[in-house]
Amino acid sequence: MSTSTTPTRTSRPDFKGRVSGLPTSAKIVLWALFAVFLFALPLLNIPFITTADSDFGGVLFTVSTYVLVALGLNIVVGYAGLLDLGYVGFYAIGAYVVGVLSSQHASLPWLVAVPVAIGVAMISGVILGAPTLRVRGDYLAIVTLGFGEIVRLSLINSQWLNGAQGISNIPRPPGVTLFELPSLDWSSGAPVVDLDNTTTFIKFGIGDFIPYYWLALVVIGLVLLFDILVKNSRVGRAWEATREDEDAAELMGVPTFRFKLLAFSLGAAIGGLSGALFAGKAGFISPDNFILLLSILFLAAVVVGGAGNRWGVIVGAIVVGYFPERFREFAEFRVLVFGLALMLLAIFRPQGILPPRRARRVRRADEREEHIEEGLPDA
Amino acid sequence: MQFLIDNFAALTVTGLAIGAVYSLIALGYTFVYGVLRLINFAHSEVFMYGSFAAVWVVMVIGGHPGGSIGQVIFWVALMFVAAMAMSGLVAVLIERVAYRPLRKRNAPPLIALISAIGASFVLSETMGLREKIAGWFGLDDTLRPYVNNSRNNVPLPSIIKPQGVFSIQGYEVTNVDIFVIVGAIAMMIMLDQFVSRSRLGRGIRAVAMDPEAAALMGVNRDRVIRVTFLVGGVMAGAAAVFYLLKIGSTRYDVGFILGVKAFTAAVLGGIGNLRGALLGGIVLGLAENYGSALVGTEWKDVVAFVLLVVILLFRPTGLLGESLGKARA
Amino acid sequence: MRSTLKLAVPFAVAALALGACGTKGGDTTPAAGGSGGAKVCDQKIGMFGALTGPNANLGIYIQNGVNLALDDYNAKHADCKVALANYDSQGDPTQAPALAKSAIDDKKVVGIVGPAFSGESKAAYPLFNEASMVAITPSATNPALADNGWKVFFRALGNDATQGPAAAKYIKDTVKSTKPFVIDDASEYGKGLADIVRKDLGTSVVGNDTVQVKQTDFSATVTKVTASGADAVFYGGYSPEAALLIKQLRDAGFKGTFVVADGVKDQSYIDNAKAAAEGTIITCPCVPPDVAPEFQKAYKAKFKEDPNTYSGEGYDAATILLDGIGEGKDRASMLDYVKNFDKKGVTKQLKFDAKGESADVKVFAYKVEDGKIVSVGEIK
Amino acid sequence: MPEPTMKQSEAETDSVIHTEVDITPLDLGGSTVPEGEKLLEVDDVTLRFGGVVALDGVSFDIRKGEILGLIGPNGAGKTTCFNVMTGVYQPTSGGIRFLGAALGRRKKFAITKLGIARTFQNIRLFANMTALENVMVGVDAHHSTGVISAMFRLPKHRHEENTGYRRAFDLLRFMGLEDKANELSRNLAYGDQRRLEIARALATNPSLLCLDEPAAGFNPAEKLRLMELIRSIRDQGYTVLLIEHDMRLVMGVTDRIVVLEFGRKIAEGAPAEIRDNPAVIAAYLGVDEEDAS
Repeated sequence: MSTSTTPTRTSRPDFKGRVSGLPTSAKIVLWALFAVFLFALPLLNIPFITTADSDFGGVLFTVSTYVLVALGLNIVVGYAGLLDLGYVGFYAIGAYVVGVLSSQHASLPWLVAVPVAIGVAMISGVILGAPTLRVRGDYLAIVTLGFGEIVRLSLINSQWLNGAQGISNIPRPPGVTLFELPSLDWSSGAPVVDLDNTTTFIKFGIGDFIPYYWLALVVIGLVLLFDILVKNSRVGRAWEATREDEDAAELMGVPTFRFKLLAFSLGAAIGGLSGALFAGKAGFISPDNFILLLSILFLAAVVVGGAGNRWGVIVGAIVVGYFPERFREFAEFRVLVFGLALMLLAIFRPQGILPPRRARRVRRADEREEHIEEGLPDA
Repeated sequence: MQFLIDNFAALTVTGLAIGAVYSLIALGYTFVYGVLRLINFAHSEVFMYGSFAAVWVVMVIGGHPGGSIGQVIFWVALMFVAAMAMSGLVAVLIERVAYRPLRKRNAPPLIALISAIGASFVLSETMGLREKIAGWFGLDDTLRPYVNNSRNNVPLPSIIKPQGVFSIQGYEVTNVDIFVIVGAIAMMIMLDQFVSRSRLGRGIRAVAMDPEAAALMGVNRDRVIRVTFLVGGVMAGAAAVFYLLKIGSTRYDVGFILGVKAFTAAVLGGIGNLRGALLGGIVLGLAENYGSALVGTEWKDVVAFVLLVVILLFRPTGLLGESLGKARA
Repeated sequence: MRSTLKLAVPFAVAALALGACGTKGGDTTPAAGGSGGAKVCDQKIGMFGALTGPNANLGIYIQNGVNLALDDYNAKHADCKVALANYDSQGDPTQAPALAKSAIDDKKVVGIVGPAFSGESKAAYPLFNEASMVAITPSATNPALADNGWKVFFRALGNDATQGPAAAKYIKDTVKSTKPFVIDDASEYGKGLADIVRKDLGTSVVGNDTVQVKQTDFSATVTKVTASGADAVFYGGYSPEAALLIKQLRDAGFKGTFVVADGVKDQSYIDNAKAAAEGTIITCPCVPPDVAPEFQKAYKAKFKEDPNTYSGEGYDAATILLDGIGEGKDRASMLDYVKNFDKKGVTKQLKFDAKGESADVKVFAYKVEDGKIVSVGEIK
Repeated sequence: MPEPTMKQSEAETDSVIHTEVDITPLDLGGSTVPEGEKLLEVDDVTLRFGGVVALDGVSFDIRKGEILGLIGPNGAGKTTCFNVMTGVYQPTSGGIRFLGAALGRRKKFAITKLGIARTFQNIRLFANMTALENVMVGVDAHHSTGVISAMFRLPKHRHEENTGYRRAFDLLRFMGLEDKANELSRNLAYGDQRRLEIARALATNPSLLCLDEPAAGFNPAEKLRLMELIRSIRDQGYTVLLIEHDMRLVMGVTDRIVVLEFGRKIAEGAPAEIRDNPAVIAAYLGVDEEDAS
């Protein structure tokens, strides 16, 4: 992971300044601590953060699928500037490929089905993108929306995919039973280590979602790394130039169509990966898992957080995935409150919670410049 | 295929009727898009509110089956007034609350979409929770017939009994079919005239063509935008009445699917183009029916979207191309 | 380096605090109380289903029934009331597992009414099964649910495999249809049921069609029906679409009999279809309401409307669990109690067979007459 | 919210242009044309939009190493001619040969790779990218790093990034923009944006650099500096095609001039010849006296 990024970005600037001034080794330690904290989160059961009405481990898994999906969609919407309202289609394809290959029509292990799912999602991204990425942005929105619906309706109406009944008995990811980890119990007001409520490291069972959350965290880490590496290269620059001014980019030698298609299919692949992960955890998938509203929530996650900024997008995904679960007491007013929140956010924070961090980019570029100047013989 | 040929008339007439409704809703999308380059995601709720206004007004005045011709005309006229007023109001409200603050802050277009999605959720959930909300004010018992089963279908008291007027190919074309098709098309023609002839209409076209030039020429942009939303809303209100007469009931979430269809129709015809919306809606309505006949009703929506993709491939700006500005009388 | 120290301090403090606060559990005897001992109060039953969101209707009807049962129980046991824990899945199988886990983790929850839909049932039952938590579904009718070997699975109503053949039999023998047309809504419930009807009706079926849930314009389907010259239509699906479908069928001049199943048996069907609903035949594996008029009356008094689809089943399922609690059963002993339960409920004799299906399911035919659903007798 | 855009435009610093920095075209092993020979041939190009004839049988050559001025009154078809050369429009008839090969129906980016780069009359930088990144996009035209090599940081990626950033930085220094390398381009002063556009175009390593009214909006002093800059670009080994409104600038810097009017070529020759050409004087007198002075 990038050592130039601090885990505590929302804190006071002086703190931020202090952190960024730390030597690299200390930053690595901080990062490691933060990672440990993330992994331990479902075991800590911190009051207030922990969801009361729904299992916290399960909620954290859901949130992490949102994060994963948002990272993928961010490549499409945030980097390449393509408005995709049908992203759930790729998510569904990923899940169903796993379902078909591991349960419905074959019995491959989950781990074997996942790469196939990513591949199929990616190919379907190319197939959808190749004809439609030539049309203008707003048209793309409705075409992708249609794609999402086509996928869902095909799932419902296709007997080969078992229609509305969905696919059951999808195998779980392979695990090894190593040791038990206890969780904390705060019911007395102070944390007490609860040895009754333990999680097996790492057994992907039925009744415990925490290992799935860990798996999702690892996958998110890998996707983030991929994101950072690719964004910070010719590919990332080409996406950004295309988003800023497609014609000018083309006239500067950027094959814009090719790069848009690349963004679209990479996004699709990550969507497929998230779907595959979801299928492995749920064990049962049906068209009800892939409703159109989900596409809109995914998009909301990206835009709410700040399209184009991967950290912002993660925050957005947490907002969209976590808050409705945390505030279940709003019960039937949940959607209403969520809608209000979206409107307020749009009005008062139009660039998203964390807008793309130009400042950070400038600093990084400064470092690079120093590097170049040092290397110059006649500077 | 044989089925399609044998029942061509029936499929065509019913397809035209639903297509006309799509067209009227599509106008709202097209109008707002033409002027603001923005997908007004909340427009579907404008339609939904209009449909409820129409149902409620008939309930209030006690419309019932078997009224005299004069009564029926009165009821339907009231429905139009109520629905158009309500939809127009909601549309202007959306503009005021969800869009204008963003415009003032120069927010990126994507965020306007988020605001619109938020507004859409708020509007439809408010309707879906009207029993609870009325309860806060202690009005739930007073308003019982209007708030009962908030999440359920709400029927329009049947005021027109469909009767065959003439028949083609064995299909009895009913009075309702004719009213919906002719009425919707008449509305579109009136609107077309309004946009091309009236001063306000010219203002709309000017802003659509070139906002800056229009501002220089003394067109009040905010006013034009408000009128744009209002007109789109009024048309959605009319669509709601036609829809109710044809389908017979509404629901708090009825807007979503219809909105998606109408937006598809707008893009199909060429978004920003008034006549494109008319053509797009009708093509979509017919295609759905013919497609259902050919490949099965369950693939109806798939047919609609595949058609959209195919048309965009060959005509990237829709059937009639875009631009509200260029729409000539 | 100093700043590093400053940052490290809070972590260290946190670690110390954790270390100092002690442990609990970990010994061999489970913490939760055993059966038969002192009476345990503030127990809960869970209500698992869509209470908000697009599918909330059914869930709320069930919840109303459950609430009514709770009221009855708490009135009789004012000293030791039972509370309701809602698990609002929004009908979404994605949310179901975490909610199920949460119900399991709440040691006070003794049993569950639900899950309401077949999809969420498939997602939630494996967890309930592993935790030996009894879950009585008042509404999921997919026959295959009982074949998963879940020992905690109970169904408070007949499944589609009992209702489907009865519906087909009624169409053949009583309606005497020679040209039936079968439509489904592609949902798990509607399609499953319609497929059974199709199979039983065999070659006499003149046409098939599939619509979608939330569809409102059925013109293509109507054309298919009228063109086929069908004398009866069976629709597998729920009431919102059924009401619109029959209205549009009648508008287009369809004169035959409209046969539907329990998913349509509610007042909103009649409210929406109005005159078009007249004469509709509704099959239902449920005892006619005249059997339990008090339930009807109490429901109307509390919720200001007639009992709706599965309200009675919700009431019955909750009553079974509450009776168990009344007899001092906890989560572990509830399973046997439900297995051996045999009492008369508001919808039927409440008794389960080895697979957890309602034993002795009778399918009744109902007819819409003058805006009322009236029983026209059992289908035998 | 966009960050404040007026940050610098008011106090525009006199940035020093380092024309001594070596930015000579890279040898990418393509076909080369000897000095003074035809680099690009516009051969009888006609372009019609519906009924309007935008270009009518225009022919001229650009020779390697020269600065060619393309002038004409407003609406004469200068920018249209540019657009045909860079693949934005396809000519209705006639064709363009570059480095001895017909451009045909090549895509825009392919033409750029072939060696024609341009700037825009109305500045079209990538507003939310830094100056350095803007130039990097141009440099990337000849790079081939894809997802795989970026993902695994393969030697190809590392090599291209290192040499690319070095060249991009050289170009910025050449233009006197090195202090602003990490400013977002939308925050740059107007003159800096103009120069950044030229740097970005040069970054694509063009055999032919097309400048579309680069002096628009400049004061006389700035125009003078721009003339120097264009000359030194040529001296570094580039061929330049210059569209300009300001006659003095064009006369001062170009080697040859082509004059268009109403989509037709009305004159061609050395600046001195053009100055005295009655047709040109008539065209300019009729339209825009000041510029013709």
